[in-house]
Amino acid sequence: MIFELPILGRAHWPRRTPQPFSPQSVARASRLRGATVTPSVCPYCAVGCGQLIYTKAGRLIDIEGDPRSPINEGTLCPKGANAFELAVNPNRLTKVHYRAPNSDRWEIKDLDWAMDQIALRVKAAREADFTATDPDGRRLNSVRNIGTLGGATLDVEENYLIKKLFTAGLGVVSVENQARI
Amino acid sequence: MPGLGASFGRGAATNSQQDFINSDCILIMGSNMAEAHPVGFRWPMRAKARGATLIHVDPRYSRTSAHCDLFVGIRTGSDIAFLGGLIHYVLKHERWFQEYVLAYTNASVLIEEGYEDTEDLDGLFSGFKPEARAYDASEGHWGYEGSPSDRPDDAEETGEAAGRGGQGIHGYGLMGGATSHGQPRSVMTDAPAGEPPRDPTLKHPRCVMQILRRHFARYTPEVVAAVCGCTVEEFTRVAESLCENSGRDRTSMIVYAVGWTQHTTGVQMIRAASILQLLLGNIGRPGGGIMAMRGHSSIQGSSDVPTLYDLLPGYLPQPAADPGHDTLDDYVQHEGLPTGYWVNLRKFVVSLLKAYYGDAAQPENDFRYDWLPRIDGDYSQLLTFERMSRGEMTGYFVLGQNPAGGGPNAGLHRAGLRQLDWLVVVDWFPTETATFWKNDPDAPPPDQIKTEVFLIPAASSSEKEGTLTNTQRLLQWHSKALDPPGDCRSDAWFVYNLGKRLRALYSGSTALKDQPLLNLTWDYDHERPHRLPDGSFSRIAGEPDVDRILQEINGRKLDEIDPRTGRPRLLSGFSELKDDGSTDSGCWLYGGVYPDPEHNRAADRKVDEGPGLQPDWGFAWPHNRRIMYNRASADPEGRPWSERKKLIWWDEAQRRWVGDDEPDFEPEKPPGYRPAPDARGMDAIAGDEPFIMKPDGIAWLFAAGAIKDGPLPAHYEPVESPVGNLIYPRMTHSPTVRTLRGPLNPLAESPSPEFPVVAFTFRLTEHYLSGPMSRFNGWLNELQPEMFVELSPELAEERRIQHGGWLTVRSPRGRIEARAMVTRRIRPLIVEGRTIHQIGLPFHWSYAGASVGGNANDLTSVLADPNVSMHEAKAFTCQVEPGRLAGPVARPTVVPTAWPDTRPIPETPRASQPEGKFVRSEPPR
Amino acid sequence: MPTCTDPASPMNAAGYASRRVTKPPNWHELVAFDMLFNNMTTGLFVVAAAGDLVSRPAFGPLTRLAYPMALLFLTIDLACLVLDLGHRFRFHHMLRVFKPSSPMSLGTWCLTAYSIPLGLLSTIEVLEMAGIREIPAWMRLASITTGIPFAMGAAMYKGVLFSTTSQPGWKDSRWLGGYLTNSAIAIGCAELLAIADLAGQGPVRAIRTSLLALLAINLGFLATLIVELRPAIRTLKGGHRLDLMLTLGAALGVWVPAILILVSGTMPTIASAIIDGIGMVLVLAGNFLVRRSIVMLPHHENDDGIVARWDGGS
Amino acid sequence: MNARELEISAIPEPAETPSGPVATILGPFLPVVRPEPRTPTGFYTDTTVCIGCKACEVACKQWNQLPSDGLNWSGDSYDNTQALSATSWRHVKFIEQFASAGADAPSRWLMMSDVCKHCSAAPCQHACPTGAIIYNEFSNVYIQPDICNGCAYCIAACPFGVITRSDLDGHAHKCTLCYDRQRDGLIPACAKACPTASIQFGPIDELRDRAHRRIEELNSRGTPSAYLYGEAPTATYSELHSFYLLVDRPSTYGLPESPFNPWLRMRGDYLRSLLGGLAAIVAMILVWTLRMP
Repeated sequence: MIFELPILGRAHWPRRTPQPFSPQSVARASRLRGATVTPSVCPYCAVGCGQLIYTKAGRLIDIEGDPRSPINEGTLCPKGANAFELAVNPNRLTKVHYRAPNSDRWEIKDLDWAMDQIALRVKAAREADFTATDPDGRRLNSVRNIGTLGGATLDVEENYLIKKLFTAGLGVVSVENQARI
Repeated sequence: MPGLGASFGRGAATNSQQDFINSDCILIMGSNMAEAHPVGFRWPMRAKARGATLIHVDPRYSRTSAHCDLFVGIRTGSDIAFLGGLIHYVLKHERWFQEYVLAYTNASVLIEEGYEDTEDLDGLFSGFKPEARAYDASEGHWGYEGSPSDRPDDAEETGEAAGRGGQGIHGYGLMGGATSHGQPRSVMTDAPAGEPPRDPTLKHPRCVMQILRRHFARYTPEVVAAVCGCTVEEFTRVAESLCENSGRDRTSMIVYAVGWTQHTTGVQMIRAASILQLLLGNIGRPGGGIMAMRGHSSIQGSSDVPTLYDLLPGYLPQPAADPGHDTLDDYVQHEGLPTGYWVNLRKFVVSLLKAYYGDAAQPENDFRYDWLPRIDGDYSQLLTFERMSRGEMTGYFVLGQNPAGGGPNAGLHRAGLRQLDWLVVVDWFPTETATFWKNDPDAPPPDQIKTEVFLIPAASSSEKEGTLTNTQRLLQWHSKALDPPGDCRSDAWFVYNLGKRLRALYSGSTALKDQPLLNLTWDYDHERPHRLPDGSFSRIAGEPDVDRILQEINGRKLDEIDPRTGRPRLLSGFSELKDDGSTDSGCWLYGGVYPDPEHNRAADRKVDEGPGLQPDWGFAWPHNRRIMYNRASADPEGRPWSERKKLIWWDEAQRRWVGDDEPDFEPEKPPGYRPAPDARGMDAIAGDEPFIMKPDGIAWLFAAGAIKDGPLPAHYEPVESPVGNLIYPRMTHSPTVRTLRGPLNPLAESPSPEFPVVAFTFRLTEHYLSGPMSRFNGWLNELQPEMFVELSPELAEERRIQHGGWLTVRSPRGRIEARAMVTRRIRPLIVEGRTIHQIGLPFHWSYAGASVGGNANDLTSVLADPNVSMHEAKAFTCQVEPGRLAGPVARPTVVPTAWPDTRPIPETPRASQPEGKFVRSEPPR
Repeated sequence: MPTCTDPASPMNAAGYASRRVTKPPNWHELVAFDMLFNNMTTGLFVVAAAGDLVSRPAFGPLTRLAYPMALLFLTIDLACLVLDLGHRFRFHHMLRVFKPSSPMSLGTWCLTAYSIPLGLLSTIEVLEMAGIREIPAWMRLASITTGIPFAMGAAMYKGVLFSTTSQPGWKDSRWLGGYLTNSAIAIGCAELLAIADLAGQGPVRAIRTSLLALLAINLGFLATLIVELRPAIRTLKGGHRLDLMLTLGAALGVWVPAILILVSGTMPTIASAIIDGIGMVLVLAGNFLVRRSIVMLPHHENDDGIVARWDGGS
Repeated sequence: MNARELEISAIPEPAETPSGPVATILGPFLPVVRPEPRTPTGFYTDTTVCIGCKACEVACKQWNQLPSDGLNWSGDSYDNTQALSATSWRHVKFIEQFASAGADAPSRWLMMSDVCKHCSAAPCQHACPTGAIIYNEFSNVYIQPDICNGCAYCIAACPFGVITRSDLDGHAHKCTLCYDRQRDGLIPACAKACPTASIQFGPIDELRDRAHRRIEELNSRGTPSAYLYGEAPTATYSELHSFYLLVDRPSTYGLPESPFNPWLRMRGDYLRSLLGGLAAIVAMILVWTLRMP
């Protein structure tokens, strides 16, 4: 047992005496020991803060700023500090959700099924709308009844694939994202 | 960004965030940097600590204003008046940087006979076509004297040209600025004898400097105060700080964000800032320039490698259905520039077509240029949803965006979605867009909504690898830390595998229309099983090898095989590109990002001591230049303007440009170099012309035909404004703005007593955009748990609104309820002797998520500015009343959870577990 | 949410100045009962022990019952202490350190130490009542003498514990400890009187008179305490209710019993016994009221309606 | 260049501490090898550069995996956290000081990130009867979660209203100054996240020097009102290991104008307590001896 006697010290209050550490306090250490660290970039705004992602046994255990980054030097804003909760979140979807026409509920579907269905819908729509030339005989080669939206939150390579498949491949012209200027 | 593109040659932020620290004065306008970009704001704060002056000009006193030395409250949408005033001040008091302006801008260039200014035409420029609500720059004689358009025999195609302008086909991205009409881009500036006629004395009435002086003569401090609602003293203090902190020894920086762009005059606001910075000599120099603070992690990347309807990668215009774009030769002749860097246009296009169509693209078939779809109208988001709402769209893909919550006039967007046959949403959470049929309180019951919805769970950024291009053009690679859970997949996986399936569906087809798809190069499979950082193998099948995609974007020498990979050698930069089909490149602009199979420069994480430009951290386009146009950091003779502001300079001994940054200039072209009269391409750029993307190598104070709503910025009121235009009384709002009238998009164009209050939207630090990435997260929700509206005590008293109570905001488009945040940070303004009330609405809430509430974007309107089809969320009119709305209120659609995860951390002893996962060891008391 | 009194300045330029900085510990009735039973057991023991020392023959018959009762009260007190903990199964951690700097630590140790002689005495008395007489007298004497200082310590620490905090009222009441210890003895005396009445033997009159004296002294301490608490009470919303409670406590716990006991002195045994009994109950009730008022003081809202959120849990 | 974050993964985790009923009951009583004292560390919070972004709050919750407190809109400027609590160990305060329209007083919006003060002589530590609250080897005030039994005395003792008890596990919780991170040479999550270096962490002496330099700078640059709160001991209170640079009265920021350590009065109170008892006993015995036959 530890005795902590109040010997009068500086400014009249009990002075430090040997402290009653518990076994757990003695063993205390950060959970980052033995974790795998991966350099990353914050998914929120365009400042482009460097982040470090820590994983253990295939699970995300921590995301914090990369101290080496010349942009943020390890710091983050509340959203960047929250990046962990984007990936680890009970509200996050992990299955394909499908809503049939006029239905009032989601159905959980198989990913392959969904991909096939989507491909079929795209083909059908394209067949119906592909226009080689307009009434004045100007070349169009365009599909205008389908469109894609989004890209500013995606990776550069993903943007490249979208434009390549939809515009260069299928002839879809309405390919857009958040960026206006 | 045509504003910057037209002025300097490239549409992107000129400097880097770290470079704020070198600035002596920072003007933050149209940006709420401390709240929208808190970590970026650390650099202005550092500059402040070193003695720099921080100025914030904004309608609302925000967390940014709290840290600026000077805050000036102005009426939203009056920015051009304020900036015009600053330009007027600089010219009137002769505070402009003479040598810089003379050498590096087109101040001395003579403009065509016949050009008429807003001064002459009461707020209009010459060349206006009322029927098309568009300008014809050529007819308006906006060009340089002696340019083709100055020669009468070249004046064809103009009618159709105006038509195209009206249809809003942009091609703005081509970084010299937009083609404002159907004629070749060179038509405005291509002088027969190389150099256009100039008057170095700046006395000639038709020289740009004189036009500038006349144009901005009206923008006196008194007028500024009257229009903006600030005081003359406040204005002059801003002007003085900028002037005092510009010149040889000092530089000032201007920061903007969507506070400028989300206006029908946004492009011209940026133009005004460009003119001001050029006059003060702040472009291309450390601590100077114009920083565009952009909103999304890769919004710059998604413009460079665009998912935009009118752009091909590298800011090449999407071919339009015009004679000018008919064949590859037409296209190159039409869009290329004979002088300056754009002479290489053909190399860029051909290499792109090779990247797209591979071996199918051959010289004899024009590299399949004809396979590219042509645009015959405006297919931008707003116009597309407008068509959608009229039932003209069949299917739609939404990847990581939320138009039902974040789209301007979100009600119209949702109406559009209800008209679709099918919708595919790829996202992390059930967003407004994914659940519009279910959770939208304003929508009809689900059984009346036909839309079929596929909601594909997406991988989070930590669960995929790839490149993000940030606001300072910096490409940064993020590695994959772990596999996504369940059926979550990266968007790359989704697009790649959808492509594979479609190609399978079409395989064997001989139809001409299917050949582009079937010949598309579409092989990005991993060659070896994909390993995760912890050494385990990824369980995801069919994930594309993102490195291979980035290598294709970088570009390859197709006729040289790299022995190490057995694949074509990677290019070291865009200078290696050829127009004979021997190279491919998915985006010429990113050339050099992957110069070697072993070296992905976007993944570079090397840091040198000291602040510096850190050239080995990531890769900045173009070719890792951190400060663009940096040739201008030295004087015409190649010497630094001052020791304090040196960046690169001409080293006579080495016969090359040396310094801290990669020269944005031909490294061995001496300052004294002068082109031959008939010189073409880069040879036509003299050794003292820093803006190599411009045909004449100099920056444009006067935008000769590069912008659709005028060669110079002029103040127009927002489309919805309670006051008239005090500067050009005959022109209330921009004559070229496209208002998409319709039952779903009513407007209060003329000042109306029904909607007397000015409203603008803003961003909070604690939330992100329309909320998909924040309103499902407990730690952020608790910090800003409810929609509120900021209003002044005066307005609150007038409307009997209690602080903390409820109020409703009504615009012509819709009505929402919110809590009242009555605060002195919002002040009523006196304009035209009347009190104008402004309110601020955070735009983060809607009906899906753990925290739901009124959506500011149900109030905003769909408008399209003529250059980029940008809407106007930062200024619209509304009515404010106390109390709540009748009818159904949105309820949280997911259960707010206290902890993201309550399981203990694996492979971690109890003593090292986080302390916050309180374990209940007995029933609570 | 701060209500906007002046629409022109919703946000007070004085910022958080109107907020109470400290947070109340969320102690409630249990603690008030703990304070009472602490006094009941320690008081009864000290009084009984004093009696035994003054005259074993006179008080013996009473203390024989008193010690086991004191033990009972102690058990109830300890139960209150344990039940009031956030983590009851960790009460024994109190004995992990001996820490005189913490009144609570000191008090716990005193209670523990006090429980041993008390337990011993009670066993002795019970055994003797059961007819076993071989227990040597020195054992009782030793237990009594060792018990008294610890009982006193156990009675003394409670008030110091409250006055050695940063809570409004508590921190200003220099005589809180004095009052509690003092009233402990008074309570003990009242209890002994009741026992005497029940047992129908012992120096009843002497005890009655001493109780009167003790109540008189106690009144003085209580008055001082109320004066010390007043300023804090004034800042509270509904502070007058607390005031009322305290005055009521003073009346019930001191005045009325004093009068009753004066009266009962002049009455035949049975009647006086009943009145004494009522008097004792009132003493307890009054003292409980006072203790409850003291415990609840920092948990009342400030006058401006802003109460510091004390618990962030769940 | 500090890349401790990258080296950390190389260190092995310590062995698991014994568990089970016996260890739970006896563990706290077992003797342990106490860590050697290290250089005292703490926080220096420069409120003049706080941009009120609340990164500290989220970084703290993320690192310590603290639960969110639910959705309560306060209407109190941008402060929806309202108070430090068992589940919010950082609290960013907002003070809007704006003159009414017309009046020409300076307008400012003060922001401050509040946290446990880690007093060098901490009332909560004096109060704790179980030894759960200790000064760890960095001289930080640390509540040992495996020891605390939720008596709440520390809550009553704290003059800053920092500590509260959680309904979830009945323990008292507060800022640990990221004890676990410090053990591994990492700086606390909040200080690391803070984008503008408003929250600075380090050896307390260094921080004091830095703060003094900052004060001189501010005073010379026209902020004469800037001063340090809690960086030095007063007659009634010890120095704080988390001290602040303020520009307005402490009470404006919700801090006590002059904190008082209740322990200064403890011995006196014990004496008075004893007096109260003795007075009664003496009187009682006196009466008895007089009235006894």
